[in-house]
Amino acid sequence: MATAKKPPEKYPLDNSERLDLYRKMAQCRVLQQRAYDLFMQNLVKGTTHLGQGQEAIAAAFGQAMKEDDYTFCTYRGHNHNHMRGVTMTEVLGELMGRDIGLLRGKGGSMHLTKVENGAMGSYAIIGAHLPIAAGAAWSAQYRGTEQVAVCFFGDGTTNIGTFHEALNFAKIWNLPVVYVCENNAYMEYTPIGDVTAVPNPAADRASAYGLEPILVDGNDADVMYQTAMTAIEKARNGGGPTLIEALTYRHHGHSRADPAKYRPEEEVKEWMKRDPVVNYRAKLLTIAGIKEADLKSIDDDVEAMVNEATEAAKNSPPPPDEIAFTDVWADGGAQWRN
Amino acid sequence: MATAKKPPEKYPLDNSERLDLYRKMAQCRVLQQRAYDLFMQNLVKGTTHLGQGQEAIAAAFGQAMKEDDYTFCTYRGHNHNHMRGVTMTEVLGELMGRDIGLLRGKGGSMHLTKVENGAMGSYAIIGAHLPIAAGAAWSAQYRGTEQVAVCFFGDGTTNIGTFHEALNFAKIWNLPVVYVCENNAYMEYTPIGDVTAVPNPAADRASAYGLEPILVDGNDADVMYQTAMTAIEKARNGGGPTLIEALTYRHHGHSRADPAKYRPEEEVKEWMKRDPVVNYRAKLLTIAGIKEADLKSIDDDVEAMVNEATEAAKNSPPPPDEIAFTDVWADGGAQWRN
Amino acid sequence: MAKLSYREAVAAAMAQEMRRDDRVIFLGEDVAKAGGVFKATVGLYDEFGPLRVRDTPISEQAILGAAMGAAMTGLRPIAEIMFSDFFAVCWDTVVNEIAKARYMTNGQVETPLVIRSGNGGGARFGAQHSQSIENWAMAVPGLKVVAPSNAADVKGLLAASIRDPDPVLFFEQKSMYGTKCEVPDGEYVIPLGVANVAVEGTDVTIVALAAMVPKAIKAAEILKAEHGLSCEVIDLRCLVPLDTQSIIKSVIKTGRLVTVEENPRLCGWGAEIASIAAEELFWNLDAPITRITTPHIPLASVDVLEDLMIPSVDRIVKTVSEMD
Amino acid sequence: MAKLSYREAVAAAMAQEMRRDDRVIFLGEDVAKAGGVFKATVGLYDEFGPLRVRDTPISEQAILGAAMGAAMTGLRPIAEIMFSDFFAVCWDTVVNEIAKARYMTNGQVETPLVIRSGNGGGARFGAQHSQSIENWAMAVPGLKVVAPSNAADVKGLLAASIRDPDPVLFFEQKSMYGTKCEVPDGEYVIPLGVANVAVEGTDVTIVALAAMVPKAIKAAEILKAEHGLSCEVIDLRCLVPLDTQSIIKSVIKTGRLVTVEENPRLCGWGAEIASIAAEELFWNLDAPITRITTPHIPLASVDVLEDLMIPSVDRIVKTVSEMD
Ligand SMILES: Cc1ncc(C[n+]2csc(CCOP(=O)(O)OP(=O)(O)O)c2C)c(N)n1
Ligand SMILES: Cc1ncc(C[n+]2csc(CCOP(=O)(O)OP(=O)(O)O)c2C)c(N)n1
Ligand SMILES: [Mg+2]
Ligand SMILES: [Mg+2]
Repeated sequence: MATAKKPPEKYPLDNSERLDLYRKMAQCRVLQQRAYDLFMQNLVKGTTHLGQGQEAIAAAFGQAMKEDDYTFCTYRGHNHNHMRGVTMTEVLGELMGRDIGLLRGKGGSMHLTKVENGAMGSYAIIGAHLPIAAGAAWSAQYRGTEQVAVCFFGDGTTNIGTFHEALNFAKIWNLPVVYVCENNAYMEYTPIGDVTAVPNPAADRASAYGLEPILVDGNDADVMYQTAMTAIEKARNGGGPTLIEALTYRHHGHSRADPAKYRPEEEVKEWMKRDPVVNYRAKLLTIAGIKEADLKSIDDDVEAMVNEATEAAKNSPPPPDEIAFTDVWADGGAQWRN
Repeated sequence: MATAKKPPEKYPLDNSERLDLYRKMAQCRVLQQRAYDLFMQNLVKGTTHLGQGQEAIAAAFGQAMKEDDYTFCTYRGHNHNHMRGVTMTEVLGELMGRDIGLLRGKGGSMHLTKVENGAMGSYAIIGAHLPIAAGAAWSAQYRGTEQVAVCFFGDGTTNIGTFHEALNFAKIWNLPVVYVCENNAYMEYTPIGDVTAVPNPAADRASAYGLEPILVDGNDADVMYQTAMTAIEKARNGGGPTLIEALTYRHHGHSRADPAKYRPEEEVKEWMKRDPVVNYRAKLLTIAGIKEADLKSIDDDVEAMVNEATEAAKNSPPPPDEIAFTDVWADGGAQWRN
Repeated sequence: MAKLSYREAVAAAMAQEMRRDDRVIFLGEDVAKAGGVFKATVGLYDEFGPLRVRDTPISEQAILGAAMGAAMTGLRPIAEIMFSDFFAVCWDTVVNEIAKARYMTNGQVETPLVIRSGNGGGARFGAQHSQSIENWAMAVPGLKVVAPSNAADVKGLLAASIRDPDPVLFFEQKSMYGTKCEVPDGEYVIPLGVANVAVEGTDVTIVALAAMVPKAIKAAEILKAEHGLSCEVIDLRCLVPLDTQSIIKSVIKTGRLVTVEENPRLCGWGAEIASIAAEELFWNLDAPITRITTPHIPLASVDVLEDLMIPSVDRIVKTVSEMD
Repeated sequence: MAKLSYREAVAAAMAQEMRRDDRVIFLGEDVAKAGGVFKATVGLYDEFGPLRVRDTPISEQAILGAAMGAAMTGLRPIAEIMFSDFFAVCWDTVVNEIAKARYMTNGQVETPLVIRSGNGGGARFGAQHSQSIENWAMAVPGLKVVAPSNAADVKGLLAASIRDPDPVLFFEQKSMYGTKCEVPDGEYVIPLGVANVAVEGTDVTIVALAAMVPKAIKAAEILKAEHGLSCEVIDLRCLVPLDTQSIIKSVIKTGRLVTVEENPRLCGWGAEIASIAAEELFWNLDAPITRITTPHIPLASVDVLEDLMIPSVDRIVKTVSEMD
């Protein structure tokens, strides 16, 4: 059984980088909180899967990745997309089914994608994107571009077949891909421990793919940044794949209005104390040269951003009918016959 | 990386049991050799996947299993079926597409099955039967019968998703199932080492399912018998699943007339020296109380058996047309409409 | 009779069968303690306990493999595949194993099992959680295929499916879980393969399934009121076994056939029925056979677009009223 | 022109395209060093080397996932799924990911890739290695579906498939790998979606695909000689895009339509074509539309039974000669 370890601080951050990392987390937090509020106001069509509590992982990778790297994530991927430059307006617009939405409503909350930014898709079938990320890494390797693919998924995903196939594949071809298991302790409503043969669903399986077990505190932004940089640099330099298990917790239910009653109160309380955004904020205040005013100004910016995005999304009309029938094929159309 | 170990001799065999084990292997050998010869004579329809070289595994498990235990195997399953009481005539008849065949030609070489003997099917989609065997074990557990399911598969099968799903499943439900990976060093034509992230595709992954790594010499019938008994007794007594990797080699090509030219000559030579049938025969001759005549008489019996089966199969007509249209449904018919 | 919702009828049928037959066991993701993500199996874990109602990992191939292994060895498992879209991750177990085992083994292997699954669109879940795939199932020899259109049928057809000795894919309509109707109390079983003539009529036969049935009924009312057309609406209930005789009888009377299906157009079940009619009812037809389907396009997520794609009452009315 | 076998034409088309475009890469089980289990890719590893022609583990989901990831990021992968039956183990990647990615992302994600696969029966391999599943593919929006009937078409259509910006499922007929015909030398590309009128005729239109085409042609000869019937045989070549116009044109001329398909009956591609004709050609038809299919049964292994199931020349002759 693996135990969580701190990686060495090989990639030190200066104060402005630290503030940037905080800003990223703060952005994720307000974006997700706003998505929740809009859902409760019945302004979101369909479903949402939110990432409050898991911001440190998305933000640290966002900070560590280069512009042309690839992100692959799940339905719980708003933060990961936002960290690659998808705007709050594009996210909220998509959730609300407006024309301004990232996919003009065609994909919805679970499928945010912005290829020009390297946000290569949000996948809603558990495990499906793990081999696809390997494929993007293979392509980078073949093209000799030094791009790295980062693939996020949950603890529950480690029990499906594609996890196994993808990890083996990535290792034998020495692909530049980083697999990040965000272990938030639950699949939908079932505790991961009830359905998994090992205590740490990813770390305890790394050796089955000839990989080092890596188990880290996913709620510590600095730890996550060091972990991300180490894995990404390794991949970029031809060192092959890494599998990371980051321990974290989702603050809310699995999706939509799920009240998450299946979780013991004590457990929730314990984890709320480990809020990654609150704690990183507090930590920064103990660092020479960072003042409350700096953080406050970030908080204010971020609040303004989300308000503006909400307004923009609300003011956008629904998409026009005709786009229902476009873009099945590369020619832009949907014709299957003459 | 695991290394092959000898299990302790907890289940000693007396001479008559040893002769029986030898007889079983000899039966498998001549049955498979005959299947090959008939194929070369163009008397086999379709394909064959033979098990020469891998007899010790099938025979030892055949000896260790109880009558109502379940066997699940692959297209390379003639030996495993025969060891559960499927007759040579039934096997050869099926290969030759005769009415006397085990499935009257409806299944063919890859699908031998005899439910009343606990031979629960031969599966031709790689990995598909691993979860099914878990299901049979679950059923035995639920019904409280002490039956054990034994599931055979190849090294190449360890890289497909169902391997992963089944092993995890078996462990978390503590199922009475024994998974036996017959590592014969190749998938079809590709060496397993070329496509696998760990040197021992099953043993090096056992820990990913909370299981002990077990790597044994699959060409040593005594070792295999001890290994089989240990795992089966454990399962029968509520100790849960076992994953065994048995090192072996197929003497011929993957299927049909494959000349197996992709294998280095040296490697083939080395392994032919480790012929499980020849070596066990030689070993028995060193044991007090076993004489060449005993073995010769077995060899003669077995030869007579296969000759008789060949004749019976040859004399059987093809199946009647009407059975093409039966047994899609439980009512015996094939009607999908009124 | 009590009013039950479609989701309550699922649990009622399962409980009814689990009480009478302890070979019936149930497994799936989040189905036990949580009662299922659609809350269709609430109460079963409490009544039947952890040995008969089991939560699984996210391992669809293991779920269905385990169900098959259990069915082969004397049990009568029910497995849940949460959304029918996820059949794609375990399709091999369904089509190559479960559907073929009996035939390939010359009748030896039994696979009496039911796979329940949430099917269809309308919930704005996007293209990977909204598909209607009943046509995938119909295309595979060896599977029975059931898709009820109301809570009473859910109870009766699910009970029959559990009792059936063959494997049944049981499609529950996600968008209908909340709909209610009178459901018979006590033991209630509807034989598989018997269509229901939901509305009798003389001018046009409308064949529909699942969520398309209430839409066809509504359309029939409008067609009567606004166009003076008398429509006969047939609720197929099952695609396999297919009650071809009910369709034939109706078309002989009306001379006109329209199918309304939610699956995407190409090779949908409507094509199969149209081809049967085109072969066997050619001389009875007074007009071309018309299929109303979701277009051959993945489903969009947003309401305004999804509603354009899935057949609507309006589309049925317009199509039927404009027939030759 | 040289005589090439169907399997040689596969390698020829791949080599042709790999020479002109180094974005084209190829992966699959035993495809590189061994040249494929059907020996259809012999020589590619030697010519294009281990970076472009790669052996994989038995991991179909990883194979297709990798192909998709590569296609999304600028390459033009070709993946092999050895037997089409194995699509069932990786169907999710095909139908939920590859087919839907472009639509769901409002046109952003590109998936220009080809999946080659051995399809169909006749080799006595039994129910899990003999299926014709072209209808499964046709039923999924977002996939192009190609199935050539001869070596020349293999070369031209595979080249076109590799160049196509959309995902193509390319079904190679296992039983035809050894068949030979004249194949144009040099660069040769046949546009997708154009059917081939293999035999011209005036009395009956016979629509066929892949292995059914030579059987239909042979049947047409017999029907002409023995029954004085003039059959038009249309080789569809592609199910998507579907050359509906060629069918329409022919049926307007002949007034009679027969489809011959190897996939099992229910929801086969013949049903789709029958339903198109029943809707659009109703007034042109002089007789019921007839479908000749493999029955809705898993395939038996032994020759005598398999031959009863897959449509034969005799069955086509008998069916057509007995039409109204
Ligand atoms: C193949 C498949 N099975 C089931 C589901 C339904 N499902 C959606 S999210 C989820 C739980 C996933 O858990 P985990 O991987 O831990 O990710 P988390 O939601 O916790 O981020 C399940 C079972 C699915 N989308 N795909
Ligand atoms: C899902 C699937 N993929 C590929 C194949 C084709 N195939 C048949 S046998 C085989 C090799 C299997 O290797 P291994 O598991 O080592 O078993 P062995 O044949 O050596 O006994 C392959 C790739 C298949 N039957 N099923
Ligand atoms: Mg989780
Ligand atoms: Mg092997």
